[in-house]
Amino acid sequence: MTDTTAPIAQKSGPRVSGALHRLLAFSGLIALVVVFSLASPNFMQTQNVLAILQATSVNGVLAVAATLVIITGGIDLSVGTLMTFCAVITGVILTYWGLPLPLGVLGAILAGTAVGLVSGTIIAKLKVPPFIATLGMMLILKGLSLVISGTRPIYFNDTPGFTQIAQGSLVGAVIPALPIPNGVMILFAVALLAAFVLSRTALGRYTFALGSNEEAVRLSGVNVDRWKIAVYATAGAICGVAGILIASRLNSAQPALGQGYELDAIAAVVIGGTSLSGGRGTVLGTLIGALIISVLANGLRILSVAQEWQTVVTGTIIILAVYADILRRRTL
Amino acid sequence: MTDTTAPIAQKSGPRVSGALHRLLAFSGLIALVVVFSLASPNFMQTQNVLAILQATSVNGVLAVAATLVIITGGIDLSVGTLMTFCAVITGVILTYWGLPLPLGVLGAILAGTAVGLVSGTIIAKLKVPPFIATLGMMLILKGLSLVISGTRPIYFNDTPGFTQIAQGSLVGAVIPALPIPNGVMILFAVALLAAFVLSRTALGRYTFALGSNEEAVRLSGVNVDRWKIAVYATAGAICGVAGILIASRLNSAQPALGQGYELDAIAAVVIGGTSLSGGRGTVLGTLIGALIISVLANGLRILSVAQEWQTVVTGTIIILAVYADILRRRTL
Amino acid sequence: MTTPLVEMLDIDKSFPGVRALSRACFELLPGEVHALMGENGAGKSTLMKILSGVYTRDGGTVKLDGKPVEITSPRQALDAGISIIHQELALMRDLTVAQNIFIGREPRRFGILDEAALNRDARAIFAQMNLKLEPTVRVETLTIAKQQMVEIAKALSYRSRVLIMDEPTAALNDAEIAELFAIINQLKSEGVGIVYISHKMDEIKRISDRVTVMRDGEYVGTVPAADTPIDTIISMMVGRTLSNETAAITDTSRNPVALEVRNLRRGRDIRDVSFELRRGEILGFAGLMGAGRTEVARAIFGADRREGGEIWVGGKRVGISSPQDAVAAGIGYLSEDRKLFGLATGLDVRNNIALASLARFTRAAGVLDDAGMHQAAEKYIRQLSIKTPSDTQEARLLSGGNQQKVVIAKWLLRDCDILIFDEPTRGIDVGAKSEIYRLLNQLAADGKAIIVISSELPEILRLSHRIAVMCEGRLTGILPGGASQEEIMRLATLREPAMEVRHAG
Amino acid sequence: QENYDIALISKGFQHQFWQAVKAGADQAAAELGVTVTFEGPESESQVDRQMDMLAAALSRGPDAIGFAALDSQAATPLLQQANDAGIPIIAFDSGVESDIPLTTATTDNVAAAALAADKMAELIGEEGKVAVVAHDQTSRTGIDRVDGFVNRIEEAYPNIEVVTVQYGGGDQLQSTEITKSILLANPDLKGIFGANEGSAIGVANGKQELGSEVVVIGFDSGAAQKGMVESGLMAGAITQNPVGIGYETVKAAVAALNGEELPEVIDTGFYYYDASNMTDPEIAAVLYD
Ligand SMILES: Nc1ncnc2c1ncn2[C@@H]1O[C@H](COP(=O)(O)OP(=O)(O)OP(=O)(O)O)[C@@H](O)[C@H]1O
Ligand SMILES: Nc1ncnc2c1ncn2[C@@H]1O[C@H](COP(=O)(O)OP(=O)(O)OP(=O)(O)O)[C@@H](O)[C@H]1O
Ligand SMILES: [Mg+2]
Ligand SMILES: [Mg+2]
Repeated sequence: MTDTTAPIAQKSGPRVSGALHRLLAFSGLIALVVVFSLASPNFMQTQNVLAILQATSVNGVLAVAATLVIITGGIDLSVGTLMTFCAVITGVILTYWGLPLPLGVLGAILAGTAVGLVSGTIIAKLKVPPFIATLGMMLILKGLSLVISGTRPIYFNDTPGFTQIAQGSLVGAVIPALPIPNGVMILFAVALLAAFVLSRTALGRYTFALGSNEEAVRLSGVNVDRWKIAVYATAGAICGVAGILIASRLNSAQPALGQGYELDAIAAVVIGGTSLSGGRGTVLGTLIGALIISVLANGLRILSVAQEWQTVVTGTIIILAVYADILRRRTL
Repeated sequence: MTDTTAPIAQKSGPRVSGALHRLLAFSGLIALVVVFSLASPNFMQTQNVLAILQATSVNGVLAVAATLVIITGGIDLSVGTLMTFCAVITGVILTYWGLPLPLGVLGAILAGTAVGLVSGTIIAKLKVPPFIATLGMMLILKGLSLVISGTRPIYFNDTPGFTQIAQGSLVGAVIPALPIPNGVMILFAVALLAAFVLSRTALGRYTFALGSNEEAVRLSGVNVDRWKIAVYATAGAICGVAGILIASRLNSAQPALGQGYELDAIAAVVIGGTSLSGGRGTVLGTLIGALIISVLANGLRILSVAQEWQTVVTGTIIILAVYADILRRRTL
Repeated sequence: MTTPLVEMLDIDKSFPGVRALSRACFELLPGEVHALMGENGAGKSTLMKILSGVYTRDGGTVKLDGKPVEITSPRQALDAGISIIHQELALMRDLTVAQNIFIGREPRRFGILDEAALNRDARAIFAQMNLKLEPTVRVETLTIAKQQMVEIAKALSYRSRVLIMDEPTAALNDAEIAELFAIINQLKSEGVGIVYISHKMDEIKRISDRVTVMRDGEYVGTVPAADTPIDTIISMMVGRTLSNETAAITDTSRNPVALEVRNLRRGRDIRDVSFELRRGEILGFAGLMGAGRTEVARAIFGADRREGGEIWVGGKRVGISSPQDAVAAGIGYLSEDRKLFGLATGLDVRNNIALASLARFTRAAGVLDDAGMHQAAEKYIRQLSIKTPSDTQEARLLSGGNQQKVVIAKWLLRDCDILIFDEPTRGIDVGAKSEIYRLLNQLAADGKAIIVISSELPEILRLSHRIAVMCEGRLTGILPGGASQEEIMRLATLREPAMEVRHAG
Repeated sequence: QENYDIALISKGFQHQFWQAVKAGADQAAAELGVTVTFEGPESESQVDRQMDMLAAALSRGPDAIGFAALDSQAATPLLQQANDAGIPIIAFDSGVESDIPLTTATTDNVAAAALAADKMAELIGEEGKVAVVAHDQTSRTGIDRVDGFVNRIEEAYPNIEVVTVQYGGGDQLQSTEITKSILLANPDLKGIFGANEGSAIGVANGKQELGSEVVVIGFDSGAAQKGMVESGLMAGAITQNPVGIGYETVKAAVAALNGEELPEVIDTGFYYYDASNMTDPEIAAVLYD
């Protein structure tokens, strides 16, 4: 951060930017890692670290999608079932229709984009609150996934190489000591791309501006509706990527899965320091938030903590993480 | 979330109060009932009407709790798992400890109130956004219910008469032709009480005032934090009632149930015309919203509509109901 | 000598980036109407918010009846007998009038709200104020003036010993003001001390006993109202005698027409407004609060819907149905409320300046040219002397005047031919104000067409080449620059539909 | 013969196991010329939703009802109501603790899981550590299968230790992550039992992603699981006969409507299958896709 000493009297301490919070969340992550490493020798094994990363990949991608929407001041409850819907679309394209792999991938991303366009339009044009529009969309997609798939999983056995999308390791092929699964690399790629869009493109700039003061953006002559729809469409496309990821990991499109995933995604976003009231947030924070969730889950399992307590701990950490963020802002 | 450019004076046309919308939602309900009655002769049978009412009771009570919170401009994602938590507490009191029935009922309501106090305090004092505070609380309660119950259902076989709380019919004992289950009467009682609290007590007045302009309430010398906590505590107490209801219906406290129920409750509230941005809402509307949901579910089942399509229809109706409300406000 | 009701000594108060009060003093006697005067941002509201428990002071002493007190919440202030009518309306729009008035003090019977008593009490207060208002209507359906009356009724209902009125008449008409003054005189005779804040000089003379003047958060002095000439008070406020210097009015009547508005209509807000604006011209819009000037500007800009009327830009009719269309047609609008409508407070200075021009900085694949934006921002930071450590400073951390400059820079960068400035100097200090005047004159000299909406007559008089006056949604006249205040006020209160156009020279 | 209307209320809907039950029911319906509807809640924890479904089915006035109780106590009043209305009830999948149902078409889950324990013991040489990944901590099938497996190990195989039982809600992805954590926490683990289809697939997935050699025994069938057994990723699995359950339920309902006598229990059986016997006609008949 650049020099922030304003000429006007800044009596209450030096200003610290979002960097500190990212550090806070980051130090939370470090703290968890340290605790778990000390508690179990198995925790820091390469394989377990890779397992944690792989476990982060799907939720991480969904959380990146949710980040975009939340920065505009909206919310997207449909990310989980949209992911499933896209997976099913891929299944239809590859297995039912027998088309080549790239078309399946494209199909999932297009399907996600199309659904995002619809949600965005309902929100921007019909002025239905995001909570309701995406809640309704969540249910619609859940039903449609079952309808389209005929309520049974669609397997990708006829598409050799499909499982390699998430489970293979291009990195491992080059550096055998570092077999990072492709799924993880895809998460990083999506995150990098989203971070680039947020910080370097007009879409990103409007995403922040909408969350900061939508009316001011409108009165600046900007076509607010169009950009809002674009944000939901982008988030939808990212959910399409998540759909491919989960389908590849499970070698199947599981039509019944997905509901409930939205809460994990939103939790990752919020733990990562993105404000639910919009206008601020970072993809890096979201990644850290998603990692905190997976590290917690993995660590508590490695320590064989009873499952019922895992939930309690997770709930508590979510509240504490947000409270820490609030405290920080108040004391600044 | 609402349009902030609306000019101050509403000069255009006569003002119509919430009555019209209640009528709108109500006519939606009537429309559904008419359609289903025509489609199936079984729909309007006394037994089925009672089944619909019974199916509304638990979600209806939860929705009343959510209504209070939403009118303040907040949200409560924990209503479902709090209900379960309270049911488990009743189970512990009645079955594990063998205490008398009234203590079990009291225990559930007190537990609900206590949890509401905690959520309210986290929101009012620590300024954690309601979404996060109640999301965290949802997870915590989900885990605690499993912990306390030992992850198995607690049955009430040793408490004779426990099932009568929801399943018996005092009305039926007096008027045999009208065997309305007690559960339904309890829903009506809770709704009446909540409507009374909202319209006739200071708590209700501040509930609306907080959702309308929290800062103005603060400037009027009102202890905003205290009343906000009181609203969450009241909502918690109502969830306690829902806990007793569901336990009595199932003759058991099912510790794994509850997550996901919050969305149904919020949907009922919103379909009933209560604004998610706070300040306005009615318990009557919520009841109608909850009835619409049960009538839809029951009617689609009576018509033997495939289950996957039921979800799609429900999602669509939620979006349409809210859109109708928005259209109405815009044209007024 | 009576003990003062209130004594405030050496009060200090700072907000991040702003020193609002510095050793400010104030004293209020029982049965006195004490006017508190000063320019925008002088610290009047802040001082009174400290007295009424909204803010806590950083330093100094507050005494009630000669005894030091700590007032840390609105509740405590009310309990101590201090009530306040806030400058910004603080009403719960979803509640009824009566419910608003008695919020926190609802009459109860057996713990149950006594709605009948509530409405009865409200009605009694309205009767006392000679106000026709139904206690059971919802506040959001009321006009701003009625809402202001509700605020007044609410403050009166506390029956406090100290009543603070922060610009209570800003939205009222003459009859309502007369009623208010009658009530004030009544309260005065009952020994209530009243703090009266207003920018209307005539009111000060009519109602107040003493005047305390503040400047830049500091105490300047206290003088008896009756014996002190207005000019003296003004010079105490601004720190010098204001020379009524106005730039020589250039004749722009032969310049090409930049904007023509024909028969603009919307219900009772905008009633058949037509006017022309020429290049190089500054057209001032005068009128009382609620006259509909903002409505006209927003309708031209496409921010609100309109029911009829044509807009011609540069001789061509343009269809404007959204701000986007207006900006495309070369019209920029600086809103009267920069916090609500002007500034994306979470974004930095650079992005706020570029907000209306992002398309220009968008390269292939939607990538933004941040270097170009940086250069543009730096240019305006220099040109408008915006005080900011860098163009990456968050806009919300700037002082009000500098925020306003950022919004102005946004429209300069967009390079619109027609600029509508709605209350451009609201909340801006004297120095910044004259900088903005200089800038507006410069823009006009460069051939831009400018509309300035202002509630401050001196500002209108100083800037305008011509002056359009509005009353109740109608354009009641267009006067040449340099017209007298009396003439403007006559048109501003001209209620019958008549249009007068007097040509200059 | 009349066109009877038979309502089946099951414990689930989207899961392949229940879809196979539905397929069996549909098959019987077609053969016997009756109409069948099939419904079930989202998850096996939603006991009250199942009650609402049962109530709606009762209102429809079907000729017979097939019911797989999530919690038999909770359903008693509604079953009583059906009984009073003269609607015959056939229980399926797991028993209803009540004498109202005329018969029960079921699998003995405890015994089935015990068989899985025996096979596991055999495959790992009767000693070492094993783990269980199950679908649900509170549902009847979840409890029975975990208990059946764990108790059998404790009784019969003193040298085998069940190190942990974890629950993944039957969600393949979550079960995968759980399995990986278990494997990484217990490098010397010999075997894992996945207690339903989703859990079993998740376990096999986790094994594959880590390249582990652990012995996996699954439960139920389905295309994915069959493929895993074929390829040896999964040593074998227990299968119930869901198609048979659905078929027998409808058949029993029609028999009851025709006034025929019914046995108390129709055991539809369970089998252990592995790569060697999958194609046996007897086994192939009970496996579903
Ligand atoms: N909450 C706040 N945060 C930051 N700065 C503030 C805040 N409130 C007031 N200020 C600043 O404090 C100074 C004094 O403001 P104040 O509202 O007291 O002025 P005023 O004399 O009432 O002006 P006006 O005549 O416009 O009402 C101004 O510079 C203003 O920008
Ligand atoms: N919905 C609203 N709620 C609260 N205040 C409002 C609302 N709409 C407008 N106002 C404020 O009420 C005042 C009256 O505005 P209006 O647009 O009616 O008149 P005007 O001719 O623009 O007068 P002025 O420019 O003096 O405010 C303005 O200060 C405006 O900001
Ligand atoms: Mg002020
Ligand atoms: Mg205005």
